[in-house]
Amino acid sequence: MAQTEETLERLGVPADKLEHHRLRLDDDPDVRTEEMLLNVGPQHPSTHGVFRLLVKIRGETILDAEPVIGYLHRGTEKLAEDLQYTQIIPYTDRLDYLAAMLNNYALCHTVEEALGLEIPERAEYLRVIVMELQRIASHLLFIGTYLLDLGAMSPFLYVFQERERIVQMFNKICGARLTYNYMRIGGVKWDAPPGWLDEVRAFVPFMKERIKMYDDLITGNEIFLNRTRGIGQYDTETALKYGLSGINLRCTGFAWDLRRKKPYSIYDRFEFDIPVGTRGDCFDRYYLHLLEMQQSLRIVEQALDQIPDSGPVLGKVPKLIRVPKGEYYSGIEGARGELGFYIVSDGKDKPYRLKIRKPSFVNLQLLPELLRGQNIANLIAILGAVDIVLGEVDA
Amino acid sequence: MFGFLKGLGVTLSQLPRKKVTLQYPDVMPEWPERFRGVHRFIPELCIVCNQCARICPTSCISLSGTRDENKKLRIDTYDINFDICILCDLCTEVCPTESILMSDTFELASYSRDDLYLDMHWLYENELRYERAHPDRVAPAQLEKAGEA
Amino acid sequence: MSEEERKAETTAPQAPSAASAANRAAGAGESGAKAEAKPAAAKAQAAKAAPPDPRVEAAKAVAEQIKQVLVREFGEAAVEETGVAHRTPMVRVRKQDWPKAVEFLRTHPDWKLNYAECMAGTDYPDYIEIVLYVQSTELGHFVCLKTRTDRDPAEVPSLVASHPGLNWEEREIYDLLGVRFTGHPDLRRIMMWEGFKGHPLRKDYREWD
Amino acid sequence: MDLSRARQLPVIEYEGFTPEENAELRKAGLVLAPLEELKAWARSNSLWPLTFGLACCAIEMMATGASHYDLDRFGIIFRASPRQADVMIVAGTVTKKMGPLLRRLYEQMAEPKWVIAMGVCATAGGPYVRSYSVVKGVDQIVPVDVYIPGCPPSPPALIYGLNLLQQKIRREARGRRVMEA
Repeated sequence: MAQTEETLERLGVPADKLEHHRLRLDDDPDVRTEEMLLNVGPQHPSTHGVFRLLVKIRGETILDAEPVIGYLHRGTEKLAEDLQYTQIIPYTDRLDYLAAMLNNYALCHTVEEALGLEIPERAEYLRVIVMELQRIASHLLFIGTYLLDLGAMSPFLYVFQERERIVQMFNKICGARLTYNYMRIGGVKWDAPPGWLDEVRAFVPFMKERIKMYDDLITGNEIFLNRTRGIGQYDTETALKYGLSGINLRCTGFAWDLRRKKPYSIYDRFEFDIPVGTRGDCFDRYYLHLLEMQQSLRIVEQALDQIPDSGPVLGKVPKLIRVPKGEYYSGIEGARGELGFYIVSDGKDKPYRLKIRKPSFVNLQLLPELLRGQNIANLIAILGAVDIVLGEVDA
Repeated sequence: MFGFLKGLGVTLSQLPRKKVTLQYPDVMPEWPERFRGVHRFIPELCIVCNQCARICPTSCISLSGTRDENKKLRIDTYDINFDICILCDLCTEVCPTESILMSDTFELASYSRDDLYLDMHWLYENELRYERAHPDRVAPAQLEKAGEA
Repeated sequence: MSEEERKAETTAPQAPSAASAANRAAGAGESGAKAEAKPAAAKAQAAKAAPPDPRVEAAKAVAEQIKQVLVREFGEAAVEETGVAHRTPMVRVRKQDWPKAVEFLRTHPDWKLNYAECMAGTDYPDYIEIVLYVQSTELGHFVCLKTRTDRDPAEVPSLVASHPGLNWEEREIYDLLGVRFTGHPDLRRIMMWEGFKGHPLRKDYREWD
Repeated sequence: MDLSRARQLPVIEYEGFTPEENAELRKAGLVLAPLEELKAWARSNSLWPLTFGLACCAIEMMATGASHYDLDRFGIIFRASPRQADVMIVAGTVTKKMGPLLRRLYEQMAEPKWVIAMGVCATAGGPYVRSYSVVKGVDQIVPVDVYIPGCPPSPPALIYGLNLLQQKIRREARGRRVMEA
């Protein structure tokens, strides 16, 4: 799918006009430049959390970059070894705090696979609805903060309006605004309160309209295009080698979505497309976020039509969950890529070892490669488009 | 240039829209029924089963009880340490008698960490406050039970 | 605990779910028109309850195939064990052959395990196990590869040459579990600061020593 | 006359008066006490916090600053540089690796400065209180004025905490001691 290309054609922007103008100081014999080490972060307004980047620059060109992480390493994996499976769920909320529902699900899914549990229908649909809403909320925040990184203030204020609406809906269904702790092993904690599903149904057309609005507001903006087109480009082979997942992989034109490739939950019952990019640059990554939100809305719409009117939301689960001895790994398509949980159990009610396959952590590794040789002004544009959440990178 | 104008059109179309800002300190926010604020506690219902303390991921609940003349366990102390409580709602989920519940009190900021250790009396007062504020949300069965005890 | 016993246990978990599957099948009628998938699922559950789970058997067969491929290339001693890790074919490779075997499977035309999904290290009482889940994006294989090392000194050859994306994963395992990856280009602590003592994810780690 | 209160007032010496007259003038609070109060009023209504978002609480802090709760109503504008800020909202888990950097940023802020510990992680370690890499409360590194529990605190709870800080600034200017941790 060449949707991004189409958009550019629609806007009438010739591709050669978008070529970025670089300062070629090194070519000028009168200008002398020196190598310099620039420290960005760890506490920096433009980073998505506490992330430090040591950049070696010469003039305006980045020679080398070295990310330093671990400023938010909280030892979740070690703490989990002392906690029962139900007690770990609140901790997963705090990993990727922009997509807490998806993290909840990833853990519950792994444990359910291990136990061979069957989930009640209504719970499955509720899970899908909240997960897709969460994906929209997370992508919205990406758009807001990315544009803020690039110097545009107002999209940040726009996205928080819709995000607040989603957050309010979550607040109604589970009572918290950010750390939901909504899913349980074998189902979900609460059924939807009366009128909640109608509220979601009313939200869908509203959100569709807003996505169109963002398309108008941002996609065609010449400054934005100049800052993102052709910046931070890589191809599928590199992406696979580095183990990238999620939008960072799909922007290269490789349709890899675990909801399709390894269907979990009830995703095989819904019709949706996997939007892919064509060039693998920052603009594609931005635009895929918009397109994915549309697909998520499609899934929410279908789930709302199919959801059974009543029924249990929590399956028959023993009070104390003991996972049989063995090793289990299962991944889901998180908001930032493949989010997996690897559990080694020794038959007790607590995991022997819990390892989180953190999509942001893996995606971030490509950053030095992308930055090498770029203009220093592109640093934030590239970093922002990778879409990391430091709570997840460091865990 | 076209892109700019289009974007500007979006900005201008926002002008006549209703304002979204919530005037919090003047107007109290409306929390939904399931909102997880600070706990409330009904001592009459507690059977000192210790389940809430055991399920708590951060071990922030401590309680003690004694047997009265009818050999029934009665709660003596019930403390929640809001220094480390993450309001995850697991304690209210396991409580068999629904004596520990969530209220919509959220104004708990203080100048000192000592104020964040809340005891049974504070939590019970919070319950009374909650009942006053939301008489419709208290289950009648719960009231009856409280009346009996 | 020997590996055989553990494998036997891994296949066992489905047994207790037979009764609950029957329960659920009884209750399935009320969930209405959307329950087409349900009888199928119940059937799958029933099949699973019968001792040899077909998915586990299939995974075992795949593991044997991989073993044959590896043995042909690296000799009999290269593969120490085959089995399943919960429906995923599992092959345990000798430590010395670890990077070669992973690279071989990455480029082998029948397997093309080119996408490293998850790498983890686990501290067992007697050894440290490194687990790598690899995926073939073309052929759809999903395999769990393993290797083992002593706890002291813990040393495993690095995989960065074939999977550059494992660079940080290996650094994390080095930091938290203390496994030295020989041949790693940049083996430093990643989560904790330089000068931090100990490896927190080891079972015998104590904070206040 | 409440002597305990007078003793806590800033001691100002008016030139050309005896100590008794000085005390009398101070009690009347002729010029300077209202000036202190005026300064405090101005300061409390233009708190510029440093964006010290560390983890989940940072998102709620952003939400508080964004369209729905709009901190600008209170004159609270987020600043990116410690030199321009006078209140630090520590929003999130402070790890042992981050601790020294937090201290340095605090020292770079100009006097007078205040610290708000937002969320249970910053207050006492919160859910990570047993972790090997987390500081058990930011008050081990910098003095904290207001603690806001919650994980994370909702935007109204944060605004309530900020209002408490404003009250504290005004009250301290009037010479009343506000309890410290």
